[in-house]
Amino acid sequence: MKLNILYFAWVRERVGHSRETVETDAATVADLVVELLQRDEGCAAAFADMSAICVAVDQELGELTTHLKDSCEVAFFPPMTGG
Amino acid sequence: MKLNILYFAWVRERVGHSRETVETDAATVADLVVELLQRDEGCAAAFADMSAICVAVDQELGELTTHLKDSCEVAFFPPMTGG
Amino acid sequence: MVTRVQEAAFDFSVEVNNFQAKVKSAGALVTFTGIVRDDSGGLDYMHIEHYPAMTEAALQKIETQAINKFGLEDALVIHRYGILTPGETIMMVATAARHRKDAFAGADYLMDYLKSRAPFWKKEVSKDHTEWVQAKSTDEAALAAWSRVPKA
Amino acid sequence: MVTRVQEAAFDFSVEVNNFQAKVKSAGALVTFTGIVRDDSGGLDYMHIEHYPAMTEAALQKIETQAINKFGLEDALVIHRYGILTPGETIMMVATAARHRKDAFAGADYLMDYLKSRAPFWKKEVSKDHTEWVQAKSTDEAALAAWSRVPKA
Repeated sequence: MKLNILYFAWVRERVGHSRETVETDAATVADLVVELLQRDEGCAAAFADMSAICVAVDQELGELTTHLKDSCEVAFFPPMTGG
Repeated sequence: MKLNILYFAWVRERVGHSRETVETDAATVADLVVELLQRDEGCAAAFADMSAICVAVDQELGELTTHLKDSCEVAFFPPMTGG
Repeated sequence: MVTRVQEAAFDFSVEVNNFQAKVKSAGALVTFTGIVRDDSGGLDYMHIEHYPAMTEAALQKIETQAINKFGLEDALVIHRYGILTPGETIMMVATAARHRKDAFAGADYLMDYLKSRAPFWKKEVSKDHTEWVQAKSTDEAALAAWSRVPKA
Repeated sequence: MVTRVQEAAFDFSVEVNNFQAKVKSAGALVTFTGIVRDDSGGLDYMHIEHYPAMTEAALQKIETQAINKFGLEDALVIHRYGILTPGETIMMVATAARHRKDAFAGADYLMDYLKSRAPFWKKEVSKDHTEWVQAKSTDEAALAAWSRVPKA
């Protein structure tokens, strides 16, 4: 299936780009992170400490265990600092 | 000695005027209230429940036990409702 | 630090702009505005009486306490008296602080003290009814609670 | 209820006037303004990034929660993104309620949630240094505390 992945703030800076479409069989966010971690150094640096990263699936905050489905939008970012 | 007395809000309405100068030997606020209570019906109504009344002596909040001195300004009023 | 007691209406926008222009190192600015409310739908006006010789000093004392307690960069209090109709602005406070929580706490503290320690009295006048606004027992309780808040 | 996410500066005065004009039954109006602070004296600008597809919905959700929890008459949130220099206004909230304590609590609650649940990220850029503003552990603690506050 295809996923749209977005990166924000320092996660984006480490990964090296702000969005991409990937072809994957990852069933959960955790599966996807494992795939990304192995891809290159930038991704490895971005996802080295998952406790420092938040995820949203289709614009709703999720967890490592959140399930993914075809064409969904997955966003990775540091804890938000609004206000 | 002479005292300047001010009345505010419903205390003023019951006493019937907003300020007066009185000649008195009252040593404390309590002494002065006893004198005023006996003066007329308006004062009696105003000071019937001293727990509902506040006093300031020379613009500082006081108590029934606060001492009075010549020419000081004594103000009686209900609890404040600023803001 | 600005404290004003006046009968005339004031322009909230102008006051806030002037206030903000003076506080260069603040990251947080909180304002409170009190407005005459017409709960019954029959209020003609509110008459606010005050104790001129005492009011300004009382406001300054309260403002200084708030600035010291919460380390505020600055604070502003404007309070009106006289006749005010529903929808009119009675008073405002503004606080500026480096951090958000201090600005909020400072404004909240100012309001609690203005409520019970600033010599104003409000009378609500309707066609067939006149009533002095009464202080609530919770007003004094609110002041007591601040003594349990540690200094900034 | 108004929620706006924009790059352009906004006029606080105009926003508050429009907000106040719509809330006829409110007796209390609280505003918060967040301003870019330059603690080190060397900040060139702050770059605020956000997640466009998510931001507006997140702000609306937070605003609705605040209105319901504190029985607010109305609430307003405006948040900017892009490049902001020291002294510029980042964002504002306004709350209107019949009573003072609800207006204060509503604004405080909005700010706590915007801080940790609105998808914005701030980068501080100085001549020789660039740094992402980090969330604090106290931010999450602040949210947890609101769950202990009873509904209005």
